[in-house]
Amino acid sequence: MTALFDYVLGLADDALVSAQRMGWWISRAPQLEEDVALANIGLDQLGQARTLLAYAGSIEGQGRGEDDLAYFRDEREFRNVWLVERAQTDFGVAMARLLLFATWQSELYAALVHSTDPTLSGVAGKAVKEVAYHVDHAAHWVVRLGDGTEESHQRMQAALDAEWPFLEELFGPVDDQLVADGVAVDPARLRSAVLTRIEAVLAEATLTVPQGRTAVGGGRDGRHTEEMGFLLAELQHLARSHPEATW
Amino acid sequence: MTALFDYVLGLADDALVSAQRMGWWISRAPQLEEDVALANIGLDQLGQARTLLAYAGSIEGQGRGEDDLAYFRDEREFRNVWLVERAQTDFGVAMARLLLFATWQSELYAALVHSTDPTLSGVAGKAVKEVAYHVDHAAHWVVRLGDGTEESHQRMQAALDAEWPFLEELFGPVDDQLVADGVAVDPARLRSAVLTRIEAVLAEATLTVPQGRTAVGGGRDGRHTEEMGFLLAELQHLARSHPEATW
Amino acid sequence: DGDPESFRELLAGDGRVEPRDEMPEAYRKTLIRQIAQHAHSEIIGMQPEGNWISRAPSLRRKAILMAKVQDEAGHGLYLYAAAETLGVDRADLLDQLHSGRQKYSSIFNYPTLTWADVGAIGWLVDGAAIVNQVPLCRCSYGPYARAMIRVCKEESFHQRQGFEILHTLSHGTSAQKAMAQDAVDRYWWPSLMMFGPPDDDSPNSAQSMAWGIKRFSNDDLRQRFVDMTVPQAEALGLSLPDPEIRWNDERGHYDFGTVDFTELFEVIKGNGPCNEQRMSHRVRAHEDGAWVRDAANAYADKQAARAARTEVVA
Amino acid sequence: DGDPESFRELLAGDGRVEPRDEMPEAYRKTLIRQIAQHAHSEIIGMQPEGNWISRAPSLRRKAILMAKVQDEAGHGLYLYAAAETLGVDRADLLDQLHSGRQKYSSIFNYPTLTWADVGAIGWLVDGAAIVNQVPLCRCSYGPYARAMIRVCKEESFHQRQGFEILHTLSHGTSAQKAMAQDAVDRYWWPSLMMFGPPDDDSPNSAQSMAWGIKRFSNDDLRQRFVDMTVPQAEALGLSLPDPEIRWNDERGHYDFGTVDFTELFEVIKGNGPCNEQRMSHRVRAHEDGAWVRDAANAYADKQAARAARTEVVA
Repeated sequence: MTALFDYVLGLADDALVSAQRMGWWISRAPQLEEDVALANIGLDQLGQARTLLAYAGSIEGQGRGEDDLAYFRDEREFRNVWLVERAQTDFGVAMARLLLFATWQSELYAALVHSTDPTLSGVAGKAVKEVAYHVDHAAHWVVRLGDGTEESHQRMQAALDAEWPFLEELFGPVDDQLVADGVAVDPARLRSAVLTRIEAVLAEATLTVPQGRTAVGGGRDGRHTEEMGFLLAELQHLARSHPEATW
Repeated sequence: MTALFDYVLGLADDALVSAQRMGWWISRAPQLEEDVALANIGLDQLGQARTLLAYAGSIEGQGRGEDDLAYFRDEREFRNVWLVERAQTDFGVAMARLLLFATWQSELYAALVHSTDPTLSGVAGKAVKEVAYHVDHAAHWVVRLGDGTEESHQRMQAALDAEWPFLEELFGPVDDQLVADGVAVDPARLRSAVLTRIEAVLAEATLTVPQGRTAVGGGRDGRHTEEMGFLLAELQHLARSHPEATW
Repeated sequence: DGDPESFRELLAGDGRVEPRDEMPEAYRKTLIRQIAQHAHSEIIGMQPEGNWISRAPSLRRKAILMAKVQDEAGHGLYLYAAAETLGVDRADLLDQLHSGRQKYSSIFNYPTLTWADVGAIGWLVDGAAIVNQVPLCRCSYGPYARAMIRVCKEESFHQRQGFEILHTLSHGTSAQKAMAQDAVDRYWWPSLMMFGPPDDDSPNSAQSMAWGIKRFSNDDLRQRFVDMTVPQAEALGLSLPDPEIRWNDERGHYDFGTVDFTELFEVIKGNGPCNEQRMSHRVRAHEDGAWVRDAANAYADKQAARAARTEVVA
Repeated sequence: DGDPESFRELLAGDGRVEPRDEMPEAYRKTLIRQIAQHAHSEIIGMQPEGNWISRAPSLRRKAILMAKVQDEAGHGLYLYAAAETLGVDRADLLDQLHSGRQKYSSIFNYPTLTWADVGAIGWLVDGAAIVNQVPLCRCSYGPYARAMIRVCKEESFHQRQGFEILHTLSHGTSAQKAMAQDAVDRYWWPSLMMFGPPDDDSPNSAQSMAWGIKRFSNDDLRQRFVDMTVPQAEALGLSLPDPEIRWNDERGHYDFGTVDFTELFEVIKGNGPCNEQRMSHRVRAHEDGAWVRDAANAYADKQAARAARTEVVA
């Protein structure tokens, strides 16, 4: 029960926080088609987040809805991974991050379609199609930037090197019983498929698979980077300023 | 009464918002001495803000203290000028801004020492000494950057050009009756003294006095730049997240 | 005049001019300028609302707002495509925006200070845009008219969303209602200015009307907007900041106060609250994206070269 | 050994070595490394607390926090000045920090996740620092000892402020109390690691003790810290995350659990939660400030040249 709540919240918060960061690009993308595309991706993620948060609230059974969970939880209660929470800076970084995240989500949701939990299975069935587009979009750009100009190749490699340490956290353990019950997917099981797909993209992009350090992580336990608090301040300030209001 | 509340709040918010932006520099200054100096200036401003906010609260007479006014007012109720509210970016900009702001504050507080309002007169008596140091410090750097290297000269001139449009708002009108009663100082009366002092610094710095556009302003009526909302989100988020708490 | 016969016949028969049809150079230039300005307005218009995406007060509102700003990018795409049928290209039009040679609607030089401003922009600004744009769906230039049909459909959706935001606020807490009223107070007059200067001060209108680009005068459209909006304000329970608004039975229209166009001219000159911010945000996005566009072009060239090589070998 | 006679006499008499006194090269190098690392820790240590300046929950706390982080910059200044008496200069030491050749205390590679972390850092981290540093006030090298006297005075002030933050939280709402407990849970073990590896794994300690730089062993200091802190935790009404803590009447000390130093070694190797962030923040500030420092130098040169010219003319 609490394990399921935590599990669902982790998936929800990944999607919510990623959507929040994706929204930054709207009006800042390298070309207009990309403003449209990144808004689309953000909207898909936000939609996933809303369904999952509502489901988490119903698991908890204390009457909290999607907005209660998004706007009135404190930082230590958020369960998302570090990969998605850091500020947007550069388009290459955004595409590297999206490639890692969406490829992982793609394998995860493909497996979760078979979850014994019908809500999760339903969410996964819808998300798996959305996420396939996200992977394609990220791969499209990673290839173009990797195999574009000399400058773009260097920037894309640097972006990939910067994001790679955050990949491992996605494969961190979840509750054993949930996995045993066929409710959740053991993320470790996704590793090789995720890496194979990403490495194929990187090969086409003439990029080198990064080696080296792994970020500490801890998002699933509510231990975030120092950027998370600022993200939440922005996300929540208005709602918290009018706690009695509906919108 | 309301006019006095608004007047005091304007002075308080200028100082509070400037202190909030100044705090950003701590750990980011060009040299360690400057981390210390900018923290000092921010602390002086924060001290001015606290006294003035407490006074505004007592004028209002509804039991609001400095923290109620700082943390639980919405953007449209803040009365500070645009000069102080925009994000910090570059050290030259910071020094240009401080030169304009502190020189104005210096003339203002020198005049307010003679206010018929004993609290304002008292605040001014203390602030006038603090602000003299702020002016000196800003002038010190504006001269060094203006008359330093080719690059620093260009950057300092660009910074000055960028901040100059925001100077005029400082001379905007305040309540006539407060001025007539000798409580408030008519800011327009300060213009020539402020400009004379600033221009002397710019001459020594081999910088050109900017000409041209004036920013629209409107901060005294609670019409701010779009950066203000993000500043308040950061400033207020924690306090608003725990409305029952004392700290 | 010396307009081509085929062009005069098309206009006379209320037909559509298509890209390959003959057309006077002045007609083409006027259209390019107008469509470009319209496209630029869509993309600059992403900023004031985009400013609230990260802070929208519920996830539902956040999703609606993201979708709305996305639609504006989409409108920009349709409109640049329509302009391109006239023999210009998007990159050149953007350069003209960035260098200040082409304009965008002055309404986007006002800041969004509160969440209610998102509602006010939807209700008033999109409302005014629709009144301006519905006649353009019958514009004499086919690609522009067809783009406007798509744009107008989405805009009317946005206008209803804006109305709904304000309705919720005006029926919410007292702070929410005050927020809504404040936003309407600030956006009302700038919205009226969106119809342009008064007719007797609008030198190009007559030619545009003769060409079937413009169908109604600025003042007629402004009146139509006021007539449409006053009852909606009543439905919202919000007042409009003009004490002279009252129904005139004789005219069959609402009377309203005199618009102070000196403010509009100041904003057009570059002295609005956000002109500098909007332009620098836009130019920065464009410059920051240059390496990405360059890479995409380089990749396309490589791919083309690879394809050519394969053909030669095959 | 071959240490100068005067130096040996000074140490034997518990005197102070001053900059112009003869001293062994190894002594000088050890001091430089230690003082520099200490100075670097002060300036990197500005970041985790500086992270909360803009968000401090009351203006009083904001002022206290700004003053505290300012003090850290000041400590950095004293300590770089002390190092400079040994014939190095600050710019070189900073270069060594920025290139990773010199270290700073690993405790600053942990993030401040909540406001309570500011309290925990004051109480535990500054508390541990004081235990480490009080003996340094009697260090054999005079300038270092004198710098430490000033530092320790301010640190004990900071430690009380941290205690007071946590005390207010632990007597506040349940959310505040949970926030305080969580911070203590996260900072307790890293604070114990601040005393360095266990004595039997601390190769340089013996030499430093012989030289009068170090007065007590790592484990002795760690024990002193635990003995001081356990009763304070009780006063706060907060628990420490170590079930093995209990008073040992026989030893006259608190027993406590085994510190897992593998974590410390990972953090030292660069794999802590914030190593990369701290260094890149610091390097960025330094690089962004280069034009300012260059300008100040250029101006000083010009002024000197002007002064020289005036003298020649006079």
